[in-house]
Amino acid sequence: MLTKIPKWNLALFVIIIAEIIVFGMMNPRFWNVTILLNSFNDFIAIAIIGFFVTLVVITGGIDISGGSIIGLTSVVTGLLSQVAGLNIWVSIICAIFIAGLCGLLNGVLIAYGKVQAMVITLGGMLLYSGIAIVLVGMSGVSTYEGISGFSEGFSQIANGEVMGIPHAVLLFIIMFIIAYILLHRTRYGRYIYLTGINQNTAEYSGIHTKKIIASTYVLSGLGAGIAGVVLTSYLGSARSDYGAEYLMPILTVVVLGGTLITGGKGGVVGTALASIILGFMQIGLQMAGVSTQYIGLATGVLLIVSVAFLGINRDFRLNMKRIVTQKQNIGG
Amino acid sequence: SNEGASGDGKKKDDKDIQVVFIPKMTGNAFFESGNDGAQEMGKEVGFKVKYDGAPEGTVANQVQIINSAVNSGADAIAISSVSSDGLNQALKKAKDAGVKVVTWDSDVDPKYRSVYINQGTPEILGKMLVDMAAEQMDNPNEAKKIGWFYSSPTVPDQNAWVNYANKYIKEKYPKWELVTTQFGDANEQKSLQVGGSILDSYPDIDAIICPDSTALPAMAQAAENKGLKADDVIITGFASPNSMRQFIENGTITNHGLWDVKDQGALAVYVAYWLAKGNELKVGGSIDVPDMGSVKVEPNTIQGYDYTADDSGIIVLPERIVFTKENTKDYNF
Amino acid sequence: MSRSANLIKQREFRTLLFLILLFVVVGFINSDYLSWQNIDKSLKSSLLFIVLAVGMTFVLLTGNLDISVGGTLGISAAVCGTILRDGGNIFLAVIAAILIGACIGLINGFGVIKLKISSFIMTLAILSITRVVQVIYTDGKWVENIPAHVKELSNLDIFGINLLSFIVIVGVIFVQLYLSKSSKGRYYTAIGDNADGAISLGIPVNRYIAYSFVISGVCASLAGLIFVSQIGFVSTNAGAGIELTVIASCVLGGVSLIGGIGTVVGAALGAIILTSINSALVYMKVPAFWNDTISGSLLIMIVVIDALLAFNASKKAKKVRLNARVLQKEA
Amino acid sequence: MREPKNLVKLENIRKSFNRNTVLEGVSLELYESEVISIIGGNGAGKSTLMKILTGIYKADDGVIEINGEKTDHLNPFAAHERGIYLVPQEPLLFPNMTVEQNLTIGFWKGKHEVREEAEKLIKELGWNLDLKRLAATLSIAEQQQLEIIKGLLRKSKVLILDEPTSTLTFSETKSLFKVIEQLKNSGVGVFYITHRLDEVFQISTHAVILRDGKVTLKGRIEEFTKELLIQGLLPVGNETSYEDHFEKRRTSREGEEPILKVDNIVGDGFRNISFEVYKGEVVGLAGLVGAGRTEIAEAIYGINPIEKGKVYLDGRDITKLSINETVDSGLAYIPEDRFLNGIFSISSVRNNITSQMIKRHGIFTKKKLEEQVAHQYIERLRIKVSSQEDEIKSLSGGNQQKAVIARALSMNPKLIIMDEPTRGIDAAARADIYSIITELKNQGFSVLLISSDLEEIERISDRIYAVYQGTCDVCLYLDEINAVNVMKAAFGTFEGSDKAHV
Ligand SMILES: Nc1ncnc2c1ncn2[C@@H]1O[C@H](COP(=O)(O)OP(=O)(O)OP(=O)(O)O)[C@@H](O)[C@H]1O
Ligand SMILES: Nc1ncnc2c1ncn2[C@@H]1O[C@H](COP(=O)(O)OP(=O)(O)OP(=O)(O)O)[C@@H](O)[C@H]1O
Ligand SMILES: [Mg+2]
Ligand SMILES: [Mg+2]
Repeated sequence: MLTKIPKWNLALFVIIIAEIIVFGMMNPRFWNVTILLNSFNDFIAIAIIGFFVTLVVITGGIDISGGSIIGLTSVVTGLLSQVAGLNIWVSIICAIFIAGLCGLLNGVLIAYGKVQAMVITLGGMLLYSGIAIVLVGMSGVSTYEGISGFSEGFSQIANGEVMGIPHAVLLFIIMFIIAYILLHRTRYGRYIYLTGINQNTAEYSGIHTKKIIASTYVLSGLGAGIAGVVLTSYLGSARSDYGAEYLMPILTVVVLGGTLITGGKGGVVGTALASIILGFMQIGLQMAGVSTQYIGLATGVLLIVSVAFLGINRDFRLNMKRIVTQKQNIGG
Repeated sequence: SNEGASGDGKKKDDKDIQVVFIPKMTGNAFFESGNDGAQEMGKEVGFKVKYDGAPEGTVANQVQIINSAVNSGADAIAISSVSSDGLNQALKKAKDAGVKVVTWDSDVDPKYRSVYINQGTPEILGKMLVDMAAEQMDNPNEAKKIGWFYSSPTVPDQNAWVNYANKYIKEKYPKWELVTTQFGDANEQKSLQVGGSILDSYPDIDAIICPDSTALPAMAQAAENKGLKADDVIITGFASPNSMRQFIENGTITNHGLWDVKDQGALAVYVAYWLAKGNELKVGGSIDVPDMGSVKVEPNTIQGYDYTADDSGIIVLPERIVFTKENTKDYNF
Repeated sequence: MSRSANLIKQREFRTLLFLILLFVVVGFINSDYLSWQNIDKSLKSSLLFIVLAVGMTFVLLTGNLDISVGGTLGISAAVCGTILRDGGNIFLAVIAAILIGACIGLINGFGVIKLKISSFIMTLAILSITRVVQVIYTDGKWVENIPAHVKELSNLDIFGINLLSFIVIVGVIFVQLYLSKSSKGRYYTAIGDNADGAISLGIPVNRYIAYSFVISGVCASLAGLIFVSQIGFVSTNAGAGIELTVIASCVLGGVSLIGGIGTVVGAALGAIILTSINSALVYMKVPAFWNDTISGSLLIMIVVIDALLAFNASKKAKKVRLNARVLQKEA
Repeated sequence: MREPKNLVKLENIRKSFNRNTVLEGVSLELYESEVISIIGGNGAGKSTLMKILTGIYKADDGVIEINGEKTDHLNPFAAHERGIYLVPQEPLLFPNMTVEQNLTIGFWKGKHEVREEAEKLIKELGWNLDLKRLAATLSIAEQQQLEIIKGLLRKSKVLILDEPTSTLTFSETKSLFKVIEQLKNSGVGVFYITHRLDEVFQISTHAVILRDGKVTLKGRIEEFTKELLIQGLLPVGNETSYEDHFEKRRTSREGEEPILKVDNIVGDGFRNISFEVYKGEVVGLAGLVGAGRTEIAEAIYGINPIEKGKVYLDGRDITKLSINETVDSGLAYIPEDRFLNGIFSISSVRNNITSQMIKRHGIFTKKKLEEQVAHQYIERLRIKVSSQEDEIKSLSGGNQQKAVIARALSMNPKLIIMDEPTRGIDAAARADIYSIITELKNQGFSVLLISSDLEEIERISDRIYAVYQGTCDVCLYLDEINAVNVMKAAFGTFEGSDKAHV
């Protein structure tokens, strides 16, 4: 059974266990299950977007606009429900739909316009957060105060519990399962891989690669929309600058999860594990007394050490030998 | 009670009390100075102050830091909030867990904190910004062109000051014309560039007010690059004296303001510590603070809130400082 | 001139065209924008990004990515700032900057070449590490009160243009000549174009990848020095998020993220466009809360139009070439 | 007369990749003015051996002597300095550089000098290669030509040609051989790798057979016959199965509906193309490099647009269909450029084989079924893998090609267009593919074969259309098919018959 789990995921899993042990020894409160489960709230947005950005990255693209789409979704939800007076659930659906449209714009321009994804989504990042600000500005609500006054029901989306398990954990699991099935169990998922490995061959095989590529951005946009709603519910008010800081963490969980940044390889299991690792590391170090601004050091070291030493690349031992013995390298 | 805070039921030694001091963001001179004051206070009195903030000042980051503070068993937190309502849930959980909550610099809904260490209400600060500019003018009652330049349209406090200041201008100086409002995103390079562009595209502007600690020095630098002096264009705003001394000394600007943020930080952590020790807060009462004497707890109404619970009040810093050539050397933060 | 050299030229030419278009359109709304003074100033504001983009281009050409430039810039600005503030010599600062950049570049290169970590992950990790190192080094404090003579350096003029701008322009031209004319300079492009091909031709691939990271690091830390001189104070967040702008500048100027295509002149032009948008928005006097929306749409429009133009051009060229082969029969 | 100088001496070379042992002690010597043909099945380790000689791979064990000097730490640069140059099997060009830049990079000679020499050489070879074109726009054959020119320009003392002619047609090959002959006479030593056994006899002085990581046969060319070579290549105890049992047929097609009917189509690179393929028929498209055969095939398949004219598959108009729909209506295509358009390099062999058939089986992927299908084709086509999970790029070229063929077969198409299906494939695999084609034919499937191998197209086509400069006016019927006619037709000088009497 164990042999079937890809090695890298196993390594990630071991890191999580190690984290729980080490951080617990530094501050035994870390072993409090409630605290651990509740901490999901603090990285769920990163994880949800990460799941779908994984699909994007596997097609060989990248999406950095997710953070901005969070803000836009939040603002739209707030404006529709609090200002326009729409039913909150309708507002949520509209907001997520708009998030999907943002993804569609990214996707169409990237797949059909053949523009480098990084730049389009960078432009998208500016554009969507800009639109969020403009929307707030034009609706007469002050841009800086946030829109609050949401109903209890809305607040329950992120803050509720089922049998002691926070909604955030359930949501994490549900979104993970959706992404997992899409990517690993369906034909669509297979096409995502094939497109990422060789778009030409995929095209010659009769796969509509452009549609596949564009659709992954739509999914990533929808994911960001859901994350935006969850975050808005969690924080209790709608603001246009939510999610702005998630840019690097999202990419970090994707690549730490073992997805090849050049496309074609990877999976959402790794992304899920990596987001838990980063989330636990954050609270673990904080609870151990480390100031948040120093945590980047640990993240950086973890990235390098894990990727270099635990084996995303199989030739690790070979590399070590090379380094130690300083033998002549290919082309070196 | 502080039982919940320490979690293990035993009463803590005073010197084991931990206050988490949370800035809006790290890496900003203003908050770093507040932290200096807070750390000094912690050392002097003998309690632990943990400085904990993220480089990006966002709601989610602050919520996460509050959660961790609560989870790790801190006794009190003193926070400068980035959002007036986004922290409510997290602070409520903190209060429920018995963690004392003090805000400083930027407040939250008074329901969710005990004391707000206030540097001045938006009215006071907005007025102060306008007055610092007006006092440099020969006849402020004439038509003048002014502009705002600060970090972004989404930060609450700066926008609140500017909002009030605009109202104040309408009443007091109705002839002034607001020609532009620009944002520097707390990014030095962009601030410098946008600052320069303001000077170029509004050559006849009379005053640019920058209530942001990145925008103000950048604006002054842009003016200096153009060779403009305080007589050519008035530049003022809020920033720490260390970052502006040069510009006052070389005549690029005449004055700028701030409050003693070191005192504010010190006061915030002390009050937090004082509450965590188990002291009862009474609105209208006062607290003895080492080196600062007795400070009075005012009701929330002075900031315009309706919430008037007994255990929720505001401490207003006694003074705000206008820095000029004469006094800037006396401060170091 | 060969046809493809012309094609590549066209790429930079298009970027230049977009730049000119930007100035003309904004100049239409506010004629001050077209003044020589403003052009000089736009160039000056872009220097930081130009220098960063030049370094980044080397890395991109080899098919790698350097996310760590913002961190390098920050550390170098902090260290140089402290040196200069404490009365240190400007040359000392330059040497410090070069050393810092080279060091970080070497670390990046080591990770990519020896540890075989993808450059994206490696430099991302180094970015978060350098950021913390900077906080530790400065103890979270800003570096302030940079002596006036240092700040004046960035305002000196020569032949009517800013001295630093002049140096950077000359530098960019030299680098461009090195990359396109010298036999070794082409290696960077070759590596990104086809690494296996480069290996089998005997090009020392690893060494040149390491060079590219060192060059990028040195450029970033020199940019840090420019930062100190131009801005006059250094926060611990100096250069935060700058890496994306730099990469976007390069792409805007025609550098491919996959490697093998691009020139530093293009990247520099891209950098000028991206920075000029900021001041253009002020000149256009639109309410500032529109800024992100406008710059986002502009960026998207430029790259999409450019991609469409390029795509159509190559399609046409292919059509012409294929049809030229077809036997012409009298009807 | 002096002793011929020893150029290269390989002794007891061993090499394995991970656990896959490729070379188990190979020894080989090359002297001045020798052309040694190295022959061996796909995956025998020919390319690996040559890459070791040029320092691209490092041998695990063994001695390399160059010009009598023992060399350790060989790398490509050192190899070049010592006068060894490898023209690789898969072109390794810089796609974003021009042809000229591709020639000059990493070359010590000046630009102008290189350009002059290149122009001279191209003229001498009679090839048509524009120095100013971007390498990315070259067809696979043109890329190979460029690689060869690159190698010839180096004036190296040891030239290694790894399947240089796999995409070249007879005429290009002929001119190449002339140049090799000249090189040989001037003292250059050549290693020549090929799967076209006829070529071995045309140019080599010696032949070497590599099998199971060892040299099994070695000697002067005069000592060999074609049968001997084949014998030497075959796996032990399997001698009979590769006999030529190719059976052509000419059935009367009067009144029968063609499977594929191409009606006067016009597109980029070709004009007024008309032909038919009937049920159970193998139709060849012959032509020179650049004649436009690939363009025609890609237009039929739906990759490139057709400006005018119609294509019917089994009576159904497929002119404007997308690739996906074309595939659904029963057409399969095996692309010419395997690396660019044929394989998913970092995916498993299984996923490569099943990438098309999965769409027939619902939204969810069915692992069991895929395993079964992959297994079936791996057996049937004798694809050499250690497991279905192997990344396809770790397979030898021939086995990759078989996996691509398996993908096409998995769709049960009515017609397969095969563009250079046996390119780079060894004799055994080639025979396998021929027998697959026979089988398909017998089952009533049809094949449109595009091949640059004169012998191949001549041997297995029931009918041949000749494409000349984007036009197709000549059809050779069964009794007209012979090497001379095919060649004439390809050059546009065949006068015998025309399509009027179909
Ligand atoms: N880089 C590599 N990594 C792992 N295995 C490899 C690598 N290169 C070659 N091999 C394996 O080595 C064996 C020999 O490959 P090689 O390319 O030398 O064969 P070849 O004789 O040239 O075959 P062909 O005629 O198909 O070109 C094959 O089994 C192949 O799978
Ligand atoms: N500009 C281009 N960009 C990319 N691929 C191109 C371009 N031009 C041609 N090709 C590809 O090159 C191939 C054309 O090959 P070539 O010119 O040799 O014609 P051909 O007649 O098919 O050759 P052969 O007769 O050897 O098959 C096609 O696969 C075509 O898609
Ligand atoms: Mg081979
Ligand atoms: Mg072809």
